[in-house]
Amino acid sequence: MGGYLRMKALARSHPLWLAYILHRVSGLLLALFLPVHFWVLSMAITNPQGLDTLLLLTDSVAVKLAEFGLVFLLAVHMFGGLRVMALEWLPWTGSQKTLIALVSAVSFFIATLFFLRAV
Amino acid sequence: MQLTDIERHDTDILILGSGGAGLFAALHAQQSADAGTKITLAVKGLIGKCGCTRMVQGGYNVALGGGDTVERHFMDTIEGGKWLPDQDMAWRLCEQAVVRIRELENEIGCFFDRNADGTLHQKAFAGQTADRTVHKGDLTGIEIINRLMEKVLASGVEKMQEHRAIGLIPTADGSALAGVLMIDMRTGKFRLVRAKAVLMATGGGPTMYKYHTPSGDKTMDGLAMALRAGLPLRDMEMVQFHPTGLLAGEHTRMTGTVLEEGLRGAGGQLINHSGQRFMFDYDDKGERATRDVVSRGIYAEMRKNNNPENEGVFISMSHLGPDSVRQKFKGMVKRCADSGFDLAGDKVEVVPTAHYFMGGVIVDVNTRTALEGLYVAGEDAGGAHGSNRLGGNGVANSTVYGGIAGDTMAADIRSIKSLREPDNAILEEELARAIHPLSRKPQLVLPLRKQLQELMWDDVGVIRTKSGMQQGLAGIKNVSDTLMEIGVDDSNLAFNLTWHDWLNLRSLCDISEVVTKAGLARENSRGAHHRSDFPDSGQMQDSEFTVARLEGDKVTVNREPVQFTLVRPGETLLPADAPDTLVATV
Amino acid sequence: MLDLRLYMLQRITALLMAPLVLVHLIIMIYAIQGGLSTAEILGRTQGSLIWFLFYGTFIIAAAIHSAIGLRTIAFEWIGIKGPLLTVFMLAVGLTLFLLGARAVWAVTYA
Amino acid sequence: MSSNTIAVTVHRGSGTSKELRTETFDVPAYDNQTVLDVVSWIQQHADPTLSYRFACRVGMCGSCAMMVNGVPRWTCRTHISKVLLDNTVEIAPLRNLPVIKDLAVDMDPFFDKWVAAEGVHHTAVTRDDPIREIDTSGESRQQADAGIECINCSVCFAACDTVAGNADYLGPAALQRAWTLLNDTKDDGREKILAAVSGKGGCHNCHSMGSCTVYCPNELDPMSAIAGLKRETMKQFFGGRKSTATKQGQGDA
Ligand SMILES: Cc1cc2nc3c(=O)[nH]c(=O)nc-3n(C[C@H](O)[C@H](O)[C@H](O)COP(=O)(O)OP(=O)(O)OC[C@H]3O[C@@H](n4cnc5c(N)ncnc54)[C@H](O)[C@@H]3O)c2cc1C
Ligand code: HEM
Ligand code: SF4
Ligand code: F3S
Ligand code: FES
Repeated sequence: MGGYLRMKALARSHPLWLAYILHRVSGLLLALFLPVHFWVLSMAITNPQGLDTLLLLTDSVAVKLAEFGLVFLLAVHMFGGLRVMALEWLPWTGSQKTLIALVSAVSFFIATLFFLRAV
Repeated sequence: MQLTDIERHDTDILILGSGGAGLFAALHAQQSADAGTKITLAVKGLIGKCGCTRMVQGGYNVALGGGDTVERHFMDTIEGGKWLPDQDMAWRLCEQAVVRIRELENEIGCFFDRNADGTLHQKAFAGQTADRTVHKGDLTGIEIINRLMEKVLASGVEKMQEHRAIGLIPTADGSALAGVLMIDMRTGKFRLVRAKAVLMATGGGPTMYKYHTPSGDKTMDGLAMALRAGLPLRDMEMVQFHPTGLLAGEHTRMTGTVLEEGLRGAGGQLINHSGQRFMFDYDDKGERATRDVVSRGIYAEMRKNNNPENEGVFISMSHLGPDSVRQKFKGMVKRCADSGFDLAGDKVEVVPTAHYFMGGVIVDVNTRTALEGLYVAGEDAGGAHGSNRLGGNGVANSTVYGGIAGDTMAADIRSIKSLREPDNAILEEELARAIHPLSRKPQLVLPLRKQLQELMWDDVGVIRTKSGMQQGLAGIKNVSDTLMEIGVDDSNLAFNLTWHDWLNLRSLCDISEVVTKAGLARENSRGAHHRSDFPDSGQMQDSEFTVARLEGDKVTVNREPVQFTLVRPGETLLPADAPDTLVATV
Repeated sequence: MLDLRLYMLQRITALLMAPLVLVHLIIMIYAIQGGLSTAEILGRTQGSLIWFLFYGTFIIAAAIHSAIGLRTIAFEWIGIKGPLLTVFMLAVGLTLFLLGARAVWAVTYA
Repeated sequence: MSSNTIAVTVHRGSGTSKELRTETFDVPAYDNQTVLDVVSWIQQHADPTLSYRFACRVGMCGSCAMMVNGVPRWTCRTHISKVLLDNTVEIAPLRNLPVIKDLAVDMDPFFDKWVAAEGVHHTAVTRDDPIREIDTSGESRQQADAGIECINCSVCFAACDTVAGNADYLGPAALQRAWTLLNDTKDDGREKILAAVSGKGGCHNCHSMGSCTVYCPNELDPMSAIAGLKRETMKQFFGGRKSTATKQGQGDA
């Protein structure tokens, strides 16, 4: 089975596939996380104190990570999505592969910047 | 295994093979036949993905004006074939090619190379007096077959893929063909397909030689079946060798595959093991001489060199500048690189390699044979090329006659009211023949195939002699007899390639014998057939072609005079003031 | 399983969200410098039509966009198909929309 | 090569039976050996019942593709030294297609999709018409030329995860063929093609993961072709370029 996994890994280790999986996973996590985020916000009406305690908690590293993970995911996913649309809609010629890889690298970089600044 | 184990299947028109001939037949049959006619395409591999039409590189010969005429194409074909072609067939080939190319371009959608002004680009293969060869880069066959294949796949023709035809089954009175016995290779089961008309387009394929170019599925099955059905076969000694096949050792299937003609045309040099360029010793044109001449030059050079370690000769391109070679012959360079050779910068070892089979079933210009209900087209049919096929006439031949076969069958079956009953005795014989190895002790088949290929190459190859061929005949018999003792593991007959290897070798042995006997019968040297004991070509006016058939269980070969129905040796169909060639000399 | 219409819908909503997300991100980073509090958030957003429209548009777009996205994933990775897939997509979209709408209402007009 | 045998692990069995298994063979190493040669050696010398498929043996027919160490490849054109890992190699049937037996797959679904994508020339004229002049310098001809040499080997189809997860998806090769035809000035099927590639298995399912382009042994670029289809269908969606009348001019003469 180890061999099989190694085989699978080999077949997919190229930048475009990694960009795809990153986009998909970030999208998926966003979709899972966003409801939580909404729920937290809506506490503003139902239970303001609750929200405050929760927001206080944002000082604790774990929650902070989670909240900022959202920011991070959003950034990654957004740039990834813009990348996909650029790739599909602008008629790339020639060395597009490198270009696209570059774009994803830059978008990842920006996303990380956001993240670092946030933390 | 008994008769009752054979599944039955009925159709109206059955086509065997999906090369240029088979696919065109399927399309034309569908266009010409009455609505509701059932058409079935049975093929040894996958539709459109086997056979040699797909492997066509150089292109498609057709006279499309600009000075070139059907007459000129025809004269080149007759002269290339050294006056042996059946002239009516050759004429029809040249004439219909014009229609077929428009069909390929307009209806099938082929994407051929163009000139700057948008017209079709045509080039000249060796042996032609006009720029006549239409092409798509050097992958013409892929383009033609892919487009045809799409059409056929979308057409609703019944598909029987990986179905191997193993026997033509006539009616009990022998007056007509009733159906074809096949093996469904995927399951290993037998299937008898009855049809009102059957086209055999299984594409010959001289793969009984140590070095050969055709695809692996081609093993002379069709001609072996026709022989057993008692049909006369003509020009069976005529095996075309391509001068430059890749020599990569006996452990790789790459060995024998073609390094393209254009390499020599562009100035590639042939060099022997002592580092000498030798082709000018054999011909003024050096490496640019025609296929048969260069093949013989290389073969002779190989014979001189007795070291078995250094078998072939080398083709060297590097003096033309590796980068320019890399650019001009991108596909070839890449192909060589994939198998570990540097064509652009280094020399690559080559040998002549069996390429095309001019011989085949005797047919009329409408592809009908002596057996009612059986039609033959493409490389399986003899006559159009005589002793030598011009580069570019092969695919023209298969597509032209495939189409004609489709139309003819569609017309002929109108008067046939019902399917014919097969002769059970012959059915039983053919079945027994196919299952023969299954009840014997399994042994390796490969060494025996190698043995046949080795002896055909040595004794019935590029240069032949009487004693050599007689020795060959004995060798073939030996291989053939041994084969009957060799068994195949029958634990699982589904997709059992070893069983099919056995059957392949069976067909190859049968046809090798015919090739050799026809070679013995022709006591002169014409085109592809060269005898060092009879180097003379003989008088053209007295040209004869060989006719082989099975009588009882003996192969006999007769000779028949060529009918010069359209033009006699020494004459031409071209106007008196026509130039010898329209090809600009470089 | 994605046809032209769903594809376009997903892209259009994506394009719509992109500037919104950017603005939101910038504000969040700016805002969190001093830590978050309910008052701070509400102070900014309460009673603002602009923010209502801003976040309102976002949650509608996000609901549509991610419903289509999750539909694709559910199909390709879990193998849900046919009517069930449509139900799944609509359910995801509706849930996201309701949760989102509640949140937007909470921070603007509630 | 350090030792003179190669350990070749082959995936065996047929799609229907539950007896899928792997077997390992020691195959002698030779110079100039392709993956197809290794597979052939096993069938010819070690296990006569091993099933696989090939025809042309030179990268023209596209019937010999298999998974080699998890990567789809033409086995006839892959030198074994390129894929050996510590003198071992693992060979499996091509992904995303039903297995007939051992290394031979049923390619029908691939071709059914080819046809479903309208990957068939749409005829405007007949054999009785003259051959049209075609401007080869034009943009659309170049676009069509880029994908014309596809040999339908299904390597891209096997590489694509979308094909794996989405049974309806037409896949890279079929869509690339549709794009080629859309750009072919001779083709008269614009409406049909756009309809076919906009349907539920159409080009919009592609996630641009690019494995098709990365693994195509012919160095073709189905990913970009599919992007082209997305653009054209989008134009149509916005009612922009209205079908017909766009392709004249170049062909007729
Ligand atoms: C490498 C190469 C390059 C060539 N280049 C050129 C060129 O540039 N120009 C040119 O004009 N010609 C060229 N030729 C020759 C040309 O390919 C042939 O003349 C022509 O294509 C033969 O067509 P066909 O339809 O008769 O046979 P094929 O295309 O060979 O098709 C035969 C079909 O029959 C099937 N078959 C075989 N046995 C059976 C069976 N028992 N049961 C069922 N089906 C069976 C095969 O699987 C295959 O589908 C070339 C040939 C080769 C090998
Ligand atoms: C901010 C701007 C956004 C952009 C530009 C964007 C862009 C995209 C694009 C182009 C796709 C299609 C990818 C593909 O088909 O391969 C996509 C998929 C997806 N998006 Fe977004 N998106 C954004 C925001 C969001 C948000 C906020 C969510 C979650 C709530 C989300 C969830 C998803 C999901 C789940 C997918 C499916 C992933 C897949 O199919 O691989 N996206 N996005
Ligand atoms: S695009 Fe490339 S990988 Fe895909 S089928 Fe065509 S040749 Fe094969
Ligand atoms: S790998 Fe598949 S997802 Fe698209 S870019 Fe190629 S078809
Ligand atoms: S055998 Fe034809 S492509 Fe490999």
